[in-house]
Amino acid sequence: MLLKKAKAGALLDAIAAKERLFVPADDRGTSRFVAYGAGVEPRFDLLNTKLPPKDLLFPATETLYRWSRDGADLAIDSAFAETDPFTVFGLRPCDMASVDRLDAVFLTKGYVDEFYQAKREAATFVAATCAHPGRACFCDSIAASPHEAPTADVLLEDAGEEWVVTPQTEKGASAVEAWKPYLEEGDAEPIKAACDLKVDMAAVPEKLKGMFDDPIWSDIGDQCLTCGTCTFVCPTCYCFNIDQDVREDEGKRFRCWDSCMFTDYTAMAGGHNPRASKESRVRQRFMHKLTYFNDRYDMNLCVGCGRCMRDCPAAVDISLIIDRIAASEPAQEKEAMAHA
Amino acid sequence: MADVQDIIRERAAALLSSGEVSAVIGWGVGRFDDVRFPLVVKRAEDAGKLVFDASCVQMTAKRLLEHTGDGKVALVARGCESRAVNRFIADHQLTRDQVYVIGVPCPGMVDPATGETLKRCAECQVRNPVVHDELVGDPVPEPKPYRFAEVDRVEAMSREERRAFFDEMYGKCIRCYACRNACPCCTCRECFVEQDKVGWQGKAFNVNEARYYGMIRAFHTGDRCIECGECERACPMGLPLMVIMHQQVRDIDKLFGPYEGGGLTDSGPDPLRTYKTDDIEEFM
Amino acid sequence: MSRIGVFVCHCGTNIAGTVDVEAVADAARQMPNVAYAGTNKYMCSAQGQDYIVDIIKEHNLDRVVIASCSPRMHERLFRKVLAEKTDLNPYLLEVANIREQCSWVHKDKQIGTPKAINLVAMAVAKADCDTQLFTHEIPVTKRALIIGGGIAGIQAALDIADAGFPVTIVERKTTIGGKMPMLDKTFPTLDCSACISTPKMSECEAHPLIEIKTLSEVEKVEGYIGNFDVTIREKAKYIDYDKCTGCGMCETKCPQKKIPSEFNQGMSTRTAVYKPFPQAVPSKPTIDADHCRMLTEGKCGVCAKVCPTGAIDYQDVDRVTTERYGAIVLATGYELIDWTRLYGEYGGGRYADVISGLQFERLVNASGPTEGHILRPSDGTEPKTMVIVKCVGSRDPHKGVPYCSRACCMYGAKHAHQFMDKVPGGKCFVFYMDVRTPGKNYDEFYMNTLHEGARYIRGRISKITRRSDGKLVCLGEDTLSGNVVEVDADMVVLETAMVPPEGAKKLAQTVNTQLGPEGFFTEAHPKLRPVETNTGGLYLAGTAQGPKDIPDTVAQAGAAAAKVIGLLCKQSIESNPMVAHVDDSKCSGCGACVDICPYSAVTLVEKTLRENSRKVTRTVAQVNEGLCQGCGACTVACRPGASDLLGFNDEGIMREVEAYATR
Amino acid sequence: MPRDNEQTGEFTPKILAFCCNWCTYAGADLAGLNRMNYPADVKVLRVPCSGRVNPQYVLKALQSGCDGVLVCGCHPGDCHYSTGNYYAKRRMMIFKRMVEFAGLSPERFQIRWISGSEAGKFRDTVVEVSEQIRALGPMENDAPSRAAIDAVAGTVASPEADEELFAAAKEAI
Repeated sequence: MLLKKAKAGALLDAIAAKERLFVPADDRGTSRFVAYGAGVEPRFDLLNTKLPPKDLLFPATETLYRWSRDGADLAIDSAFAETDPFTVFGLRPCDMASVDRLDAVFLTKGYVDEFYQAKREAATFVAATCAHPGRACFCDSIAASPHEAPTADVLLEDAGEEWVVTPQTEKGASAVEAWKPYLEEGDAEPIKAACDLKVDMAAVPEKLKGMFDDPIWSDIGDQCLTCGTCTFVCPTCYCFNIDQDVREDEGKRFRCWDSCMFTDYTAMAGGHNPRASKESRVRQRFMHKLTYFNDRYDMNLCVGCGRCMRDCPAAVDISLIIDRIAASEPAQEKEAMAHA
Repeated sequence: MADVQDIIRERAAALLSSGEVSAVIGWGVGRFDDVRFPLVVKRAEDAGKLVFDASCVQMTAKRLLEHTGDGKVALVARGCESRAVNRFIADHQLTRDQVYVIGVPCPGMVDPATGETLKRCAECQVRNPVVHDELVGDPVPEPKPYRFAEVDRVEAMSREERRAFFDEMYGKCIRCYACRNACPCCTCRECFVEQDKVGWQGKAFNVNEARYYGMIRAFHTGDRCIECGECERACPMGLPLMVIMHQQVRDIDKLFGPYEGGGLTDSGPDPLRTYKTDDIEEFM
Repeated sequence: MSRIGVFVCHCGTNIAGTVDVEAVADAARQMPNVAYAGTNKYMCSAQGQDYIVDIIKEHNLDRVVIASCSPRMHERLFRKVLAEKTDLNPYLLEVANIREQCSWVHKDKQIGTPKAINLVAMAVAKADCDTQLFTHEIPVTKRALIIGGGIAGIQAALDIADAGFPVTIVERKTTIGGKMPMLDKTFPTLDCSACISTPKMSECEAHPLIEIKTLSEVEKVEGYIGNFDVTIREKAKYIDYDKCTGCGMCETKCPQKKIPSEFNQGMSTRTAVYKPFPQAVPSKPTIDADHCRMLTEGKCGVCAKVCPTGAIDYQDVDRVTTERYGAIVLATGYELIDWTRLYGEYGGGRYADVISGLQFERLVNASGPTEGHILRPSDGTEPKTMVIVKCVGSRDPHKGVPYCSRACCMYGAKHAHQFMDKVPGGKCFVFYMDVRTPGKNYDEFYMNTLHEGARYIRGRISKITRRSDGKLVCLGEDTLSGNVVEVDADMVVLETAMVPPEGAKKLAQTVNTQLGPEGFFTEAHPKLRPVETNTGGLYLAGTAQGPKDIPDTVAQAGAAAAKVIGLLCKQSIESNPMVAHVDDSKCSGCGACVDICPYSAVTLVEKTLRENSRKVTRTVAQVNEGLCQGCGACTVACRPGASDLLGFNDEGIMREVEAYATR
Repeated sequence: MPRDNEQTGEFTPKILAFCCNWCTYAGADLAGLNRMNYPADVKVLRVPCSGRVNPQYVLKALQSGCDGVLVCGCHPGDCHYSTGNYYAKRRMMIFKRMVEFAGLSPERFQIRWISGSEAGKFRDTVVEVSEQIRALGPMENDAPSRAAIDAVAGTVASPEADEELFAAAKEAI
């Protein structure tokens, strides 16, 4: 099955007619996944959007429950709601890989987050492969591949003028079934691109375990502003805070994105802060991305999308950090040398 | 600028090996050759990693505060960094003898994305260091370009349009606090947004909370702003943050002036920390 | 989770008339943290107070909101009730003003009731954030310091000392007394000035509780009300007062005799070792280091030879001492404006016979250079025609000062009277702008002068020239008739303006208080606190606060003394607990609060603090609770909110805002 | 509290007045003493000094439901703490210009000096401000029109983004 890029518009209109559809597009000077509709120009040429698609499943601010008080009686009602089906069309393999990470966090290990689950089940993900990975892209050496997205419901393989359309799940199959009128029979040779930028992750998760006190962290600390940019543009960062909005006789509890880069992230009642220093915070971020997460979910929390490298005000470059870790001698050897 | 870079490297190596300073703050090259980042060099043999050219977009002075304490620290300072040094001293965050300023007259930096002069440089009023222990390279002319064009544009709008302008700006803000962390005026140990005081800064992400953060931060820094534009440069969402800073600076100049901005000297008091009994009266 | 009790007052019908108090109580019961709400006819009455006390105990309330009249009316009373009759800290109280700002300004309950509910909700929200506050006992050092030894300082010193408190007078001249002993007679009673002032001077000297430090100045003042640490520099006198008997031998033998006498306004001379006038106190001489040949050139030493007790000590040095005082009175007096600098048209000092009022006082004074004969300084002849010019410098914003010096009209009249009294047939012209005689028997005195023949001409003298025959031609305008007047005078007396003494500005900074635009010390309130300053424990007496005549000066000195005695009577005073407080952990030591504090109550100090289980030494702001008056201006300048105002804390105010806004 | 009067259905604004304890608050008390009558739209929040009024309170009030804010203190020169209102004056002059620059209707944030004896001035100020705010209507009316939003919209404005912006704007200052 082929989808001519030129004809994609008609298909999008059809999908949008039946459910909410999100496509990569420019948005007032930035770019993100926006609801398709009048005036929206999809940007399938964008490598990846400035803001990741994670807010479609895990909104920046999400109300958990509301309460209202009438004198002595307190009424509490959950803000949970089933979500209508929606389609995310044209996300990149790295972003698809990020959804796998979020799934692991919110749906596995015996804990299921109903708010996330409702959206996840309502979502149909249509991934589009990358014909020309960007200079900051390194997904294929850390988490994914520019030309495949195994967990996507539908895969669109870039073949130049058209996409080769392959359903990969039941949801995908029924979706493609419905797309038929807009698809064409025939074959095309998908472009199997590879990233120029490579990292060697092989030994990194293990090595990191011995690098808690490595000077690398203070070096990164010197460079880093510890702002939250990387965590907010990261498609996999899922840390959140729970806070409340209290009014006179009503209020709501909500969760909202938080960042391990912020000092108040670990601030404790009584004023103690276990991660008061910059280096301890950056260490936590990379340890989490490159080893702690692996221990629990057996995958890297970095998908190599390159967003953090692109937007960091201080040009902190995770690929360079991985290189440096890969190049460092394992802790035991260091100790051995120390003893020698 | 190549020779300037060489001198910076030499001086850095000399200062470090002589033990006069414990670190030198400048710029290094990233993985891609158009990428620069704030580099803190602590060993003489690393001095060669320092670079200085038209791509050094970051205003690095904020790093000073993290390294003073373990001896004197050298800072490669252009006009903007040098004003930041004055700012720190005036705010009692630094004493002059804790920093060794390697002054570098600045021709203005180039935005790698567009290839044009970086906006904060295009609005720069002080290209030559206002304070330095030594000067590398010859002083450059001070064109003092008009920096209020954006303010004029917004002021010319109707109230509703101005409101819409700021709604859009704060609507796009992701509250990463990069502007705050890059700002030489933001030297609080704990920012007001991190207070758990009722009603100070809500954690939710919406235009209201972003506006509360944005405007209060702007007010907290308005009468001390050195107009380096680093907040705007650092903003990952490319928000025109300087418009509200320039607007305040201009108002302060009009109302309590003459006032050319903060950090030109290392002593206060700043405009909102003082008063004149004959200040303009408009609240009768 | 606090337990707040809300007490709504009917105030008879004052509140209940336009506010449904029961409805307010009902609404209050629904408010967060409110454990009880009730009403009472008169909450401030004994019965109402008991009601509050009983309910607090019965419902073990930990906060109290009283909805009644203005807190400016009864907040103190209700705090007292909590303090004396309950275990509750008196600052866990909020007053909602539903009378002055609600029931009295609204006509019907439809409007008054909901507003009252809003006001109560705000008070409840704030009360929830109230914290216990404790007043500190500030010990009071039972000693007073008087800066300035003129009649104001002397009067204050005597009053305070007579009440049994030790007093130190610091006087920068060689004798106390100030200007009063220089005057001849005082209006309106014409009793001899020296005769009534010098006894008070010697009374001071004799008083067991009064210490006099002449040739002394205050260099530094630290601390606050009840505890001022004052550093005083007592300049070298080169005479050992313990040995000196004041016999005066040195003075008679001193070869340096040509020094113009300050006391006689330069119209006579004195010696280098001298007493400014016979009744000076201390009644012992000092050596004028600038003119003594021994001290300037190292030769002479006559006084040392003739001194029978060997009291002369050329090696004498300044003595700097620091002592603690409970209260300070500023009685620094005034100086006369230097008219010679300002009024070229009056000769600018070139004509010997154009003299100041004070010089005239010396001329008519029996102990003065002419033994009381009015003689022209130029040729020693008796002037037949005298012109008195009033408001020289006063009420002249362009050349002099904008204000009226208050005493000139009266001593001008006195001078006219004295002249006509001492020079039979003498003619006296008084040029004036207005004649201001507010005071007991003042106008009578002025009228009397008119009857004696003084010619009052309304108008300023525009020019004085000296004719070859020595006559002073005074050209002026009679603004009543509109005619130009020209008077040929033998002598002209200028009644010059009172101005703050040199050094007042520096002293203001030293004692940390404000000066008004004219340079006189500013009182705490022009009507209700005329002798206090904005700095606790610092009081004003006499012309230091503004131009005055002697009666007003003495009266004010007594008033200041009364305030000081009131303070010193106390064993200790209660500090105001509603002061700024700095949270060290949040303070970055930027010093914004230091710049802003009007009381210099905030300083930057090095502190060793525990942070993240590590000891660190940082510079942080510290508030001196004795000096802080609780305005809170610093708290707004503090960006992270490290500085907060107890009693009006950020959280409380924010909660009040939200309680209203979100309701 | 109902925003609209049940009987008349007319809009009753919420106006918060920060008043310094020594001058304006006393002036307000005096207005009561003289039984002056003024609208109940304004509620007074007592602070020791206008120098205590943090602009954060003002912004918070306007963001969380107030339709207008009034800051009152002693006349310059009469401050009980001698200098507090001079600082307040400078702060408020700058902050007022800033919020107006950011699109707030000027009437919604005002500053006045009212002494303890100026009961009449207090009454008149309350009447004046209340009338101005009633004319403006609730804070929601400050939100920009679609036309204004389009006029300044960055690049392509997605309708959805606009909806968000519009919704947000409605509840924002």
